[in-house]
Amino acid sequence: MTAIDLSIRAAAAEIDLIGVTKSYDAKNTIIPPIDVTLRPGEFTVVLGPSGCGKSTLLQMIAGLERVSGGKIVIGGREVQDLEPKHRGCAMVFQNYALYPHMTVAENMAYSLKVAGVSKAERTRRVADVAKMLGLADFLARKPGQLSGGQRQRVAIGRAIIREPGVLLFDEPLSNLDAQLRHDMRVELAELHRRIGATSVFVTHDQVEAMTLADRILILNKGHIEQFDTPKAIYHHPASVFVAKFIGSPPMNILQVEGDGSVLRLADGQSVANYSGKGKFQLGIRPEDIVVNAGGSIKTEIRYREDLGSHEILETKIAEQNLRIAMPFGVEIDTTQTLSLSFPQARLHLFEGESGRAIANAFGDAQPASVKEYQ
Amino acid sequence: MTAIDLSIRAAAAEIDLIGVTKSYDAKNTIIPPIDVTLRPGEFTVVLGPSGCGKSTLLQMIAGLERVSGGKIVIGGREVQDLEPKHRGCAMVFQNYALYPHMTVAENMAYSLKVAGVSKAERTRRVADVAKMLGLADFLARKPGQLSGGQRQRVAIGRAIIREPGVLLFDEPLSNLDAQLRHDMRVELAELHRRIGATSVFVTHDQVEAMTLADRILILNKGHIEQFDTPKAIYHHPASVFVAKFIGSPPMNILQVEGDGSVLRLADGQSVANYSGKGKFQLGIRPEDIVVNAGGSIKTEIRYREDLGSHEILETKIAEQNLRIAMPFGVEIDTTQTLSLSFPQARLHLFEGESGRAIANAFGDAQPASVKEYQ
Amino acid sequence: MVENARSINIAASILLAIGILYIVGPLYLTLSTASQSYEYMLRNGLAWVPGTELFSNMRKVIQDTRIPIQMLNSLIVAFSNALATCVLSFLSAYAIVYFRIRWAGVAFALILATIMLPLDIRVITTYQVAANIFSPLNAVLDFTGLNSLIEMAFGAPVQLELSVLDTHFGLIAPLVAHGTGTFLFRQFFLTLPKDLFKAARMDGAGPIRFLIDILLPLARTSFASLFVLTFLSGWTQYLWPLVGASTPDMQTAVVGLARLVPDADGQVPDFPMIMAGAVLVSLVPLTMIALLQRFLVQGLVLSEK
Amino acid sequence: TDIEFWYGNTGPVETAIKAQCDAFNASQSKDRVNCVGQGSYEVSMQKAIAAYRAKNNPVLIQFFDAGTLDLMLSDAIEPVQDLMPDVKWDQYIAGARAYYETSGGKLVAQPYNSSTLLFYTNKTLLEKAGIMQTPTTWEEVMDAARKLKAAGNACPFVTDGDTWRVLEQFSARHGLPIATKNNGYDGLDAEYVMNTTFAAKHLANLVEWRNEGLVRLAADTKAGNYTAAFNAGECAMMEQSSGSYAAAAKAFDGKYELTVTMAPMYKGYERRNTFVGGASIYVMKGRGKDEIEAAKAFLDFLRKPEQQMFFTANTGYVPVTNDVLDAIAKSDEANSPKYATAKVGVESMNQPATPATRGIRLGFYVQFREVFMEETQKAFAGQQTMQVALDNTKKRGDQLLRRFEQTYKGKKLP
Amino acid sequence: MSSDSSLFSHRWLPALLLAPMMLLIVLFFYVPVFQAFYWSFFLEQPFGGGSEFVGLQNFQRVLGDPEFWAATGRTVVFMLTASSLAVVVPLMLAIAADRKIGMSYPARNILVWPKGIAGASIGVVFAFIFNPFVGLMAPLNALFPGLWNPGINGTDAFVTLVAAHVWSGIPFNFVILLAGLRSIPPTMYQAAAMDGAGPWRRIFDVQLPLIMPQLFLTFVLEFTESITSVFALIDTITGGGPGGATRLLVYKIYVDGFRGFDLSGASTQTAILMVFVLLLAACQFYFVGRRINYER
Ligand SMILES: Nc1ncnc2c1ncn2[C@@H]1O[C@H](COP(=O)(O)OP(=O)(O)OP(=O)(O)O)[C@@H](O)[C@H]1O
Ligand SMILES: Nc1ncnc2c1ncn2[C@@H]1O[C@H](COP(=O)(O)OP(=O)(O)OP(=O)(O)O)[C@@H](O)[C@H]1O
Ligand SMILES: O=P(O)(O)OC[C@H](O)CO
Ligand SMILES: [Mg+2]
Ligand SMILES: [Mg+2]
Repeated sequence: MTAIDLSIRAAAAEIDLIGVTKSYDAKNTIIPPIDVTLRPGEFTVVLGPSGCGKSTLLQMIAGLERVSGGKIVIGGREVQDLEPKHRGCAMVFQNYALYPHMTVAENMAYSLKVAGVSKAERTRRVADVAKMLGLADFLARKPGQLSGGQRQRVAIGRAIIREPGVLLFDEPLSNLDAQLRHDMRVELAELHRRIGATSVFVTHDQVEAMTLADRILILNKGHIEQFDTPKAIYHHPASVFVAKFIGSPPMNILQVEGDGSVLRLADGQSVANYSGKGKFQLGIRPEDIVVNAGGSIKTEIRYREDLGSHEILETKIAEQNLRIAMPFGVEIDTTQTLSLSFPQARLHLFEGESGRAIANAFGDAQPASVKEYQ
Repeated sequence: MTAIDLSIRAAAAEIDLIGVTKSYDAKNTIIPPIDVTLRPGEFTVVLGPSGCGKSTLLQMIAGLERVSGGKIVIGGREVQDLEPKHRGCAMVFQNYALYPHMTVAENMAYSLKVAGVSKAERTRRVADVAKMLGLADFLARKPGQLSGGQRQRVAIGRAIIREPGVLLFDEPLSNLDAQLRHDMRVELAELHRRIGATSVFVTHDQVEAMTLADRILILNKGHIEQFDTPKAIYHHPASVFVAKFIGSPPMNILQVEGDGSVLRLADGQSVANYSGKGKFQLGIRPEDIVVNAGGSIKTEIRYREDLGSHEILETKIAEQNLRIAMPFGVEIDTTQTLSLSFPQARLHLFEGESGRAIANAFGDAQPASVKEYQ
Repeated sequence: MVENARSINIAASILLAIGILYIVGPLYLTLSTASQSYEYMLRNGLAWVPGTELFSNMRKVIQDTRIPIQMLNSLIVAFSNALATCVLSFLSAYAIVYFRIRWAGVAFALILATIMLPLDIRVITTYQVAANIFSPLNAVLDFTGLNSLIEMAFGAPVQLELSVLDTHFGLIAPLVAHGTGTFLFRQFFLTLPKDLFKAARMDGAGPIRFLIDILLPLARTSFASLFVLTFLSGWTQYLWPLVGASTPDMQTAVVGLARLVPDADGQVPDFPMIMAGAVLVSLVPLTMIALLQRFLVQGLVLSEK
Repeated sequence: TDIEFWYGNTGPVETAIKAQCDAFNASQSKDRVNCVGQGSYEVSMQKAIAAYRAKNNPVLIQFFDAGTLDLMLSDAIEPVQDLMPDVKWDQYIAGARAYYETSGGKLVAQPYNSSTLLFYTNKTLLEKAGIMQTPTTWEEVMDAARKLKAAGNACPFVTDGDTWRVLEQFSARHGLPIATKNNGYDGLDAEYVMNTTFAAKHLANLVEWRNEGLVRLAADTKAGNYTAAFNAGECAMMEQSSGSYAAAAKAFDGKYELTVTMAPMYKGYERRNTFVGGASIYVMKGRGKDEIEAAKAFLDFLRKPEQQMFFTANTGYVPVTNDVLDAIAKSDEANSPKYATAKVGVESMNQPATPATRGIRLGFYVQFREVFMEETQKAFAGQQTMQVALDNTKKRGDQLLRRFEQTYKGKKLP
Repeated sequence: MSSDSSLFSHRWLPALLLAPMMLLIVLFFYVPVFQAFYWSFFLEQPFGGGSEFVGLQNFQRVLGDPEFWAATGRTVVFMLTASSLAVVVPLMLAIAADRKIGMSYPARNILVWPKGIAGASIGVVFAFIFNPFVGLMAPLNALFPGLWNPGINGTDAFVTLVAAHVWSGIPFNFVILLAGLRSIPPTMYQAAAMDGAGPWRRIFDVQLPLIMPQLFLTFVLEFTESITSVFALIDTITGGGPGGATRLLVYKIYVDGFRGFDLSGASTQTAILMVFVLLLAACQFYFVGRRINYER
């Protein structure tokens, strides 16, 4: 997109949520007071289980839902009582929400039209955005004549055409097939680099979260479980909730008991050295488990999932599920007992009850640079 | 599920499609004649881009769409002119298609009720299925009061409660979040093992295809690109189409020219030895590329995607995109030129025009058991 | 779908045939009677078989009665009624559904209550209002004692007078004061995806732009079908046009048609001519139905799929 | 001056009314009457009520016999005789005057389209059955009916059982009261007595005769309408308003011969006058002087003999002033079918009167007619005896009278 | 919209939008209705010559009048028979016309025609059709004389009225119900077909339950309609007879008020009718309306 009319193009803005709460009715509080600051130009991905309040959060920022309490500050202005159109946000809706009676071009140009942008300028901008999104051939079609993927791209085009200071995405890629999804992801990253709007992106998809985010905000029943860079979230999950939520397949969590020197499973096997006493939860990612003849932990394979690029072994130890990721081609005899070891550096320890992470329980958890197999 | 009424439970049946074609109107043929046999009890996953005819295929088997030509034989009976209810199939619809006016229990029991199964037996079976799908607490609710994931499970429950000879799934997991999706996948695999119906499963999801399928059927514009085991599809894709469709991120395809001894990129770099002459397409999976100082192929990193468990490097050689998958923690200097090598055994060669695979171009392509990094 | 639907399709065809017969039967009788002579009818009553007098009967209607002019009135009344009903219902449903107003429920209930008591029953009192649409205001002024204050101050009480009888407005307005349209539009608005509304707001559209750019185009078919249905009911209104207009030139065709039936019971009505009139008067609405038929079924779909 | 005149008739009568209005407007240039058809008497009256309350009523309004008392007590009308004392009101035949005059003998309305009940026979059919004399008594009528029936005529005598025909006109010509206080002329506290008079016997007879197949009701005829049934030759005899003559004559033309006489009596009863039917014109209050003057001019115009003759000739209604009757008698069309009913009609209305045959001055009388019809129809259908029906009618009728009395509490009959 | 927090929050605009409709409704509905209620507490002389406040006397009298209850009873019977038929017949036709068969296209057009025919002119035709001697029943009547005569027999007259009412009620209900049927997603049928339910069974298990909202709408409208709008048909076909057998409450009100100048009596009955209809509608909303709203 070239030659942008700066009167419409907005500068990336900081977003501050200060004690924002939301409840739809007297009984249920969807979002307890939260405080969070999204830096100007930052790309924040919001992750969380269905119904945890992600869309609600976005809609409050956009001005489509009122806050029940607290303040929202965008670019230094308190906006919680402003109309959506005065907040400088654009949004991609979970279900597209395209205008069925307008053509693709009209859909995308509508916000410009409302803003009074001249027809020539609108046409030019639509052409630019359409080219970028691969929609140039469909400009004259109505949404009903488009495939799901194309519709989603129109929805994105509609949001970005205004080059707003804040871009809000509500699961914008959820309805695309894998390939398209991948392409769009790359496209979005590119786009973000170019227009630099402060972006908030809701998704259920791990890969999207890891690849797009500057920081990931993990929501659980309306409160923030962790808000940090993808790396930190992946390698230093702040709680069992986060640990189990990130990674595919997710981190294995084992219930262990510390006797003051080692951590033991229910069947008595010792799995790690640790000086704490009492109940703990021990986490290890499937890809961090080392399968080697010398491993002290024994398990049996129940089931194998072959994913082409790697393989997932479903095993059980001490009545608890344990998944192991193996690069493809490592030949394993499914019938025989497997010996495993858990590299100390890759272990995560969480409190037994609260599930909060215990930092540096086994020293620095940064992964070693090379991983070896048996 | 215990004590199954065998009068209703059907034995897994073989499905033969013999010259089946489909066109909705005179102009467009959605499915050109296809012949395919699905073995009794086999779990077939159908993969293909949006609009390629997957749903149409399923609906023809189910009897919800007429065939335009050809025969469908299920369990030895020609069924193409039979009504859906006489074909012994059950189906999970892409959009659930639950009866909004019935409770979860009534939804699941409806087919039994139509079949005249006694009330007591119905209640018992519903309880069994609900327990298996984790729906026991929701039996009295209407679909409108369920979350997306719960709805999808009801849809599955409704299909399996009859224990039919043929189970058809039309993207049954597409609306679930990653975690639930994973759990349901395992559940479905388990279920299939238990009731052993011949199953046809449509999906866009790689992982589902790889993990669930006995064989994967890849459809492209209605014709079969390849029908083989997941392993074979992954490691011996029959065409560029298949190669690009399977794997996430998909296989890299490079346009090369053979001079009789080596294959060269447009910029003259040689990438492999091969005796053929002319235009070819060379494929290599991102995870098969070896990054080492000694590699002869040079490239520069444009972009990194950190996925936690591994990392994707986006690079370009000879103006063509090349993605490289790196296990996490391998430290790479992004600023400097990367040296790569393509292990000959991991290369795939395709004809330049048609994109058909050239078998054993570089000897047996079975991957070696260990992969080494620099 | 591959299924044996023969039995139900045959049953459905038979049912529809019976239904069509049921509908068309009386219409056929109308037409066959319209094509007989008065003398034939005097001896035989209405006719089961068509005769040859249709056009001469119609000519009689056209030449001897004001029905042709009155059809123009009918057209004005039916058309304006339909248009006003559609527009006003649309606006009020819009206000009720899309604005945060505390009294939206009350407003809706007030509007909905009107479908409970038809104009036919309140025609006497409605006439009184139409004879002077300021009479409620006058009554309020009298009742509250404001008028005596005014009288003291200005020497005379306020007694405004404006009769809408014998005006097109007077014929139309009481028909428009009806809640079915608002009810239908409200139901329709409620089925529109909420996100469409939100998307428009994100795009910066205010209430008026949303109304014009988004809602109106989407409601096009609902609009059309409501238009047809109110047009038809406006066209066939009898009692109010009879009461609300006095001069033949203001009355509607249906009223004119009823005038053909003599009141003195010594006379046998000229049914052929009346039926010919009925045929004539029904031509416009039937054409309307034929032309807009597809909207009738599409537009009212209460929930969009 | 422009004035409005509201009328309720439709069909040919309306055409004639309009012609008169046009003639009036053409006859002079001072006043213009705008004649507005309201479609029916009821609508016309309802609109007049509302319009009067809203103070934009017309100056002239036509209304039918049964509503006389309502208007008389309304305070909304100016008796014509007060307005135009100089008119020779005694030109109106007594039978017509009595219905519309106050106790003091003042006409409140100017009779307009007047009718009375007559007896219609299909002479051709009667002769075919061997009846050469038109029957004049009910006994003869039934004899004739039996003969007709024997001759294979399925419908000897037809009636619709309408209150006006079977009760009011029957009671009048037999000198029977319908209610006490001389049918209400002497006070609002009248009570119905028609269930105790000979009328009750006659009505019971009708039921029996119907069961015997001598009398048919409108619903028993093919035409579904008793006039049409008579006109088509389906039925041989009927009692019907004089207004029916024109249509019957037209329908019979060349096919049957029509005879019209006074309605039949029971043997042993002295014939009294029949009531005037139809409607009259009232002058309403609340309009300016000049409008009243214009109204007077129009009423004068309508009274003119040639206008009355025109109206009679075109509608079948009966002229009710002596000068017009004379004029007809003197004209060369005296025997034209146009005036056929005038002579016999007026003769019927001019029979000797009794205090009970002046007219009907009973409140909510229109509702009473409905009640009467409802109850007697049940008797015809065999759901109750005629006597029970009439007793019920009396009971319900008295309730109406009492409520009327209460509504007009403090008002006196003028 | 379930949550109101995302709505426009203007103050005067919604009032402005509602104003025209509200003005008309107040002027031409509420003022007249109020007037009628007002009169029901008075004995009102038609020309306004005087009116006496009588408190609840009018109500006492009307409620104590067996005729009023008889008319009410007839109204209820009519409501139950005619309006049920006026929904069920269009329902069956709509289900038939929803199928892809040759007949359905002409049917969708023709079945709407009655809406364009004035009630007054069609009444005569129905009277003729049901004439005992020349109408449809004539052959039967010839065999069994007196079997059918709507002019004499109240039940027969009632049946005639019902037939005419159903005839004129078909279009609106047909249109609404057909629209409802057409909005059922095709996969619903497919799912039921997979579950083994054939087209007949689907009518009861899928189609009817899913058009409950439309069915409800038509029932509510039809119930009030049948009570209030049969006026034109009664007036032209039976005139309330024979023996008052077809004198429904509306017609009685019309006759009392319009012909008998009994403003107070008619107003009182109007008031009672209005309360009755409102109660009925409220009951329908309360007992039925709540149950049929499920999300698709
Ligand atoms: N209008 C509403 N009224 C009442 N509750 C609501 C409303 N909208 C949402 N909720 C509730 O608020 C919670 C949060 O909803 P929200 O849509 O924000 O979830 P989400 O995180 O976006 O979920 P998903 O991933 O499924 O889109 C849910 O429990 C939902 O039931
Ligand atoms: N009823 C129909 N009439 C005409 N064309 C149709 C019809 N149904 C489907 N098609 C066309 O047939 C093709 C195959 O449709 P189908 O639904 O089988 O695709 P699919 O592979 O299931 O796609 P998706 O992954 O998007 O569900 C599409 O191009 C579609 O446009
Ligand atoms: O039919 P008409 O006009 O003669 O009048 C008959 C009676 O007066 C009706 O009340
Ligand atoms: Mg959401
Ligand atoms: Mg599909």
